[in-house]
Amino acid sequence: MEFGLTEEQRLLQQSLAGFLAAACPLDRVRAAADAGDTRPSDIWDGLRDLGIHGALIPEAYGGVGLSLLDAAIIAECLGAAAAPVPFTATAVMAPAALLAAGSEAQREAWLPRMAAGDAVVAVAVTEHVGAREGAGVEAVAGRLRGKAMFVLDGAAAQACIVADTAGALHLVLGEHVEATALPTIDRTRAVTALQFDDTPAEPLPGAAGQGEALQATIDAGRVALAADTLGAAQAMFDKAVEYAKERRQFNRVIGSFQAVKHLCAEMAAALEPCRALVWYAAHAQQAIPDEARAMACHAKAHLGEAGRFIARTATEVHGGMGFTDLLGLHYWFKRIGWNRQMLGAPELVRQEAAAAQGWVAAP
Amino acid sequence: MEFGLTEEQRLLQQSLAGFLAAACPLDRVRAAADAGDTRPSDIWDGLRDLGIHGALIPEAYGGVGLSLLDAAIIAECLGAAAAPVPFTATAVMAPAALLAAGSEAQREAWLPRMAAGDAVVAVAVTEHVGAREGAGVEAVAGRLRGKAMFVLDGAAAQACIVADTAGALHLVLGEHVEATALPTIDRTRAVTALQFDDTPAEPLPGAAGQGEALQATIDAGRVALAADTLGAAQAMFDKAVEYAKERRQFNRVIGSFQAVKHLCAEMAAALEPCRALVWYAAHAQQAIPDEARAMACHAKAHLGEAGRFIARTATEVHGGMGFTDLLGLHYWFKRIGWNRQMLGAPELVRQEAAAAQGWVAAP
Amino acid sequence: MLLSHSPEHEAFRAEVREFIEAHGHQAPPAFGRRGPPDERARQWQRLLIEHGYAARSIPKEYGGYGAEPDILKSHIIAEEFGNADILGGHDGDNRLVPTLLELGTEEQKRAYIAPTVRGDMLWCQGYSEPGSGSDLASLATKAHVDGDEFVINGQKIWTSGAHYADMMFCLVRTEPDAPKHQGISYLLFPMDTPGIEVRPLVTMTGEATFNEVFFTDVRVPTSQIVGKRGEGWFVANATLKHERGGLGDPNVAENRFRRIVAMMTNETLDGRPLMEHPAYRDRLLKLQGQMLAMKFNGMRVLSHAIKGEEAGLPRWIVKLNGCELNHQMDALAIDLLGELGTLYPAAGVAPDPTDANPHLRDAGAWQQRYMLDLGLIIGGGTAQIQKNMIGERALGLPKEPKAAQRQEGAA
Amino acid sequence: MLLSHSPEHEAFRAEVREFIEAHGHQAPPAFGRRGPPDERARQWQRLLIEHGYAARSIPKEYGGYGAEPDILKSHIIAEEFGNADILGGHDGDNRLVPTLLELGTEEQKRAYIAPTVRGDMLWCQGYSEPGSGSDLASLATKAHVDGDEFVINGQKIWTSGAHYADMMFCLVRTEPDAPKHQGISYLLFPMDTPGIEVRPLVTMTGEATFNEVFFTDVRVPTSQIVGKRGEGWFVANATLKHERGGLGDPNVAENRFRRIVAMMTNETLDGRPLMEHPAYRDRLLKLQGQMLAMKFNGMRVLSHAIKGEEAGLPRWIVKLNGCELNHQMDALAIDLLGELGTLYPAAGVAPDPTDANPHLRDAGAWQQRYMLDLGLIIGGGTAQIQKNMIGERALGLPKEPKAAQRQEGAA
Repeated sequence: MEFGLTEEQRLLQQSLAGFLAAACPLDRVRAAADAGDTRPSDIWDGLRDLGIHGALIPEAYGGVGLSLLDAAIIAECLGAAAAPVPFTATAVMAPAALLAAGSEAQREAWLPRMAAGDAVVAVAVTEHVGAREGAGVEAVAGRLRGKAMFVLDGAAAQACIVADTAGALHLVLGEHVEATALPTIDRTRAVTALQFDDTPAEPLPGAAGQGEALQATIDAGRVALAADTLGAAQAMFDKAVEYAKERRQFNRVIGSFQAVKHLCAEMAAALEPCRALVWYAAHAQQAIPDEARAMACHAKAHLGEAGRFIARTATEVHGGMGFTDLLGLHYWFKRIGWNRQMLGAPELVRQEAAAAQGWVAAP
Repeated sequence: MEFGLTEEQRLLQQSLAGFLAAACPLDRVRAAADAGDTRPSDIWDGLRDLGIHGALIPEAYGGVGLSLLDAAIIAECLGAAAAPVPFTATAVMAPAALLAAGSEAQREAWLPRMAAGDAVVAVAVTEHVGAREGAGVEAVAGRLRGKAMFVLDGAAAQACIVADTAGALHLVLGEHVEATALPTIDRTRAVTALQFDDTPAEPLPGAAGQGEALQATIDAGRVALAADTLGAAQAMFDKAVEYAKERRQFNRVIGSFQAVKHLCAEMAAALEPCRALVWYAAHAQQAIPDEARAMACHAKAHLGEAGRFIARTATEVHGGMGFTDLLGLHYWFKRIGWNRQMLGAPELVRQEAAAAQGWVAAP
Repeated sequence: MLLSHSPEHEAFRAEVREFIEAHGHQAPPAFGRRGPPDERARQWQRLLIEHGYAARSIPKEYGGYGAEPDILKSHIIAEEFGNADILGGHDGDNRLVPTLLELGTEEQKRAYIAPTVRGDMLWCQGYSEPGSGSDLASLATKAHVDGDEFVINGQKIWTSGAHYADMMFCLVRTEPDAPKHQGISYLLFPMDTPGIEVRPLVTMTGEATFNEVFFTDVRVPTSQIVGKRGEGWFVANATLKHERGGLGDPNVAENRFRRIVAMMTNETLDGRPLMEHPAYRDRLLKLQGQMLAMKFNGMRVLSHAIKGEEAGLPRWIVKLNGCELNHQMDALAIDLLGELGTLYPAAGVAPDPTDANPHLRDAGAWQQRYMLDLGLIIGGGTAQIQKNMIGERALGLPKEPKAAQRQEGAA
Repeated sequence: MLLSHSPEHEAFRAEVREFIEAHGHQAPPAFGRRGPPDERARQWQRLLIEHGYAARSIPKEYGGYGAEPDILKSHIIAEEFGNADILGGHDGDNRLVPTLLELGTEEQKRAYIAPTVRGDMLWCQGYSEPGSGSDLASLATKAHVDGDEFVINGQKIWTSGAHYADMMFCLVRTEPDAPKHQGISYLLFPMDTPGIEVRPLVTMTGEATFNEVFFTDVRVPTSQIVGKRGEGWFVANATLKHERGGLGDPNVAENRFRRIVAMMTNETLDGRPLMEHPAYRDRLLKLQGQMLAMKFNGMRVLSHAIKGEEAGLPRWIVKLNGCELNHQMDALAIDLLGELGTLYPAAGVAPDPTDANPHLRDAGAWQQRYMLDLGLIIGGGTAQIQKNMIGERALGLPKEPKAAQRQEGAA
């Protein structure tokens, strides 16, 4: 029994963190965000060299064949760096969907390209979590109609995996559908809206039935977002503790004031158990099927809440400086806020967790 | 426009607080609680001399004819002293019910005796707020069947006003029904269970229809309980601030530690606005019918939450001493805990507040 | 408890309502992302002064309406504009104008108050410095006298609106050897005085509402001082008692609450109004309880003010509770909107309520407010400082001993 | 991440389950109000020692089971007893016994450990004093040497179980002129030694679980010291590292959570199970998220312990979070029961799970726990002290300067 990371996982973490520290410092995040560039090619290519794009893709398809826990470790690093790159959809959810429900031909067509960083595959499942403005996609005779909003990794994607209202999954080529950018608080990741108008689509054959493939896809994405929040919150917390040790007011380092010290302690107490929860939830997705759904929901909801608390409190510890763009703290603040809402805000996923445990009918 | 108490109200407050300080110090509360005496005759008689029992009863029936805001001021004083006397049911809810729905004969029979402190009238409406263990009372041909739990001021009552499942009100003589004591955390007030078995009862003629009389009765009780919590929480807060100024640790008065100081400030910030809310809610019951229901619910729910926070925090500021019986802090702690649950815990009354504002169907 | 008003005040309320009915459409939007006042805002302000709904008790000779101070009438104005969701007027600058009225020379009053209340002369406040956040009195910007001029050197920060303001009122250290509260002076000068450099400070909202202001040998006539040399700290604080409403104003919270109720009625999730979602509804109702408590607390404070009494604790807690409540409401609104709640206009884009994005709600104002309200929790005396003040001044708890002592409550 | 166990450990788990299956019915109730151990509890403890489920790694010659220490097996035992909702065993006293094993004389070990782990000899801990709550090292109970005896005078407080304990382990000041941490000694003595007066301290739960203990010329042979004179502070703290689980144990939280789920399934409000009430359900799920995070955090700490590593922050936060979580769960349980949640057996009545009141749930244990858990938030290092410790020791933030300095983390 060993609850923790393996040596390989620690190495992955170190090498990725090292790469991001060099390739993606605050200035780079800021420049990309200002330019609206959510896939700067230097970072993207560097990640390819580290095998990040194909982390979850089996070696047979050109990937590295790692586990979802590894993907969570990657997401945590990306969150910690506020890295402006596609990941949740194209590197976690789309591979999960293709592996769970894609035909062999679909896998062969897409997985190697994705692993090589040559294709970004977006994922459109928001309406399955909760539909706004009456959006939703109907599948009729192999063609899609309707609207999908908040499509993850939606900018310049070569394809998109789309859930229809019945819970089946479809593969749509980027060239067949027009994506409208949806500018959000988080400038480091792209979401789009897709309008389908008798758009040709290819069903993922394994995704008929009770929607298990869709659900597993969403849950994998939730774990990735929870891990991203973990990394972003840890980064904000670290910055706050560091600031509390340096900044002086009333002739004292502010961290010596009990009020500030206790804010830091409360952040630590809120944040540290999140790490174990994210690890367990990631591990459960593949290793403990009975608990997978509830754990994905809990990781997403709990990190959403803890993340909000830490984002706010770390900003508070920084005083006025935290409110400015100077330290760039807000990139993490906004990333955490964005993660909270995507793939289900806390109240919604807690309700799903209750259903997954049989405590209430599915919502 | 004057949002506040009148000179008369301040005098009422002062004289009652003065009486209780002398007649009902901690030792007296402790002695009564240990003896299970929820109506010590010295305190009861002293309150009669101050006109407390008949506060809400019109002068025509031997009372003082004050407003519900006055009753709230009285409840606040009683809560502040943790006074072991019947009040919420016999002095607030029962008069409200009799005045709203009683026949002239019923009023004449009971109100003068209640005003004189010669009769205690209990109130059994808990099942209307939320029924547990399948309890509830059916009225058939002028007789009652079933069970009523958590009957307020239920010990040694000469009569009880009982709500049936249809929302009508009935007057039952104490001699016709057996009351079982229900020992709770709060030893300063009595609740009982009543078993009805074809028990003779007199309907309150004005209480048929949509249950407005019942609702007004419950809401008056809620305001009284909120006011009681206000007084009890203020007492705990005052004791905590006083203790923080006296107790020394690490060679300093503990109130000079930012951690303790901030706990006190947070209590002040939570408690002070409660006073205005209770005043307004009490005033609204008689003066602003449109807002009466929602305000009674909000006062009850908000004081329930703020009270719990203050009870806990004030105990915490006292450290280990707060946890003992020595300072008797727990009488107030338990009184606040009891008030929170009676006539609807916060989640339930917030739901009623939403319904009262037309935001959701009535629960 | 008397919640009704005198016939005079009821008549006044009717008058305000009539005005709003007739002219409300001319007002700039009351909610949404906002920048510096434009011509529409200035016209609206002039109209409000003319009718006595702005600069109401400022004397006519200084550009105000010249009415007798009547707190209740002021409150009725605020309430009616709030209820109607119409942007109200202002009194110029709620720190500067009362200061000039109380302590300015006749010349200063005549020169500055009228254009200020009309909105033709915009001011910025030069108080905070990089090294003195919570500890304002430790400010280091210096001014020495050279002939009949002060010569200012140093730096200010958090200077709201400095990039478009015409004038600054500024605290500078003129007596470097005096105890820190006694060496400060209060100066007024135009922002185009040579030697002033303004560098916009972009905030987390993506806008440059604040600035850093650098002074290099900025020369200001000695006549531009308000009060005496070395008394600037007291000049700046003399008028704090005038600040009413301000941070934590319950009217703001009530308005925001109404918007959320409307949102929960109108917005749907999976085709059902959000009001039908019980967990969100319970959050709404919890906040309503807090909001109502602060609203009635505000009425209690107002009653004291009408009688000229100090309200004490009910007033001390307004900023702490009000800012937190607003922030919590913003958070709920964002959660209610879910993914839609993350939408935000591209950085640097001028605020425009008619933003082209059809999915955007209130031009992204909820996200903006969520951040701005966090900024208010931090700024204007952080929540931590507020708690120190409540603990020490309102509750009488002792200050921290020795090294920890000094004036924590100063901001 | 390897959550499965070795075949040896899985076999061990099966063995534990079998034991529980066969003997679980003999255990005293696992939840409810509890007093001093009775004969049933002692029998149960003996049976557990015999099978190696209590006092497992205490050497046989001192009355234990004598197994090699195996943290994982200990964890499996705790987990299986927890899952089965069966009261587990104890190791005597989790402060005293490790202290004796590490620092006691052979004579002390032989005399005290065996009866202690069997539950035949009950101990109380004489640490806290009225004047030294959070600041334990400032204790003032004195002992001077007179011949071959210590003569003790002073007072202890918060002495849990002193009214029925056979023995006390006690910190006394033997070197009044030494720095405060260096003048303390650690003594053992019977509670029937002349000069000891025990006064029960009734707590808010209505029970006298704590006591004040007064010493008047209490004479204790000098051989009854553990470690050297003046080193008692370090003797008392040497074994803190052995404390495992203890306050904030996630197993306790998980058990409690399961009870609440059962309550929400079984209890009704207006005829519907409480689980169907969305606002309560959301509270439940929020707490589940926190509970799970602490459970997995505990597994992480355990993994470190198995490897003999210091877990660091994950371990520092256990007490703070665990006690708060328990308190929040108690609060939810009380709210779920509503009016029923206020029921509580009459004060002074002996705890009796078969209390005659048919409406009472779990013998009133939820109210009792609500208060006891608040007591634990306060005691054993208040939440405030815990936050100081986390801030200073785990995060490396500086202590308060000067007068405020001293050892805040001492409790």
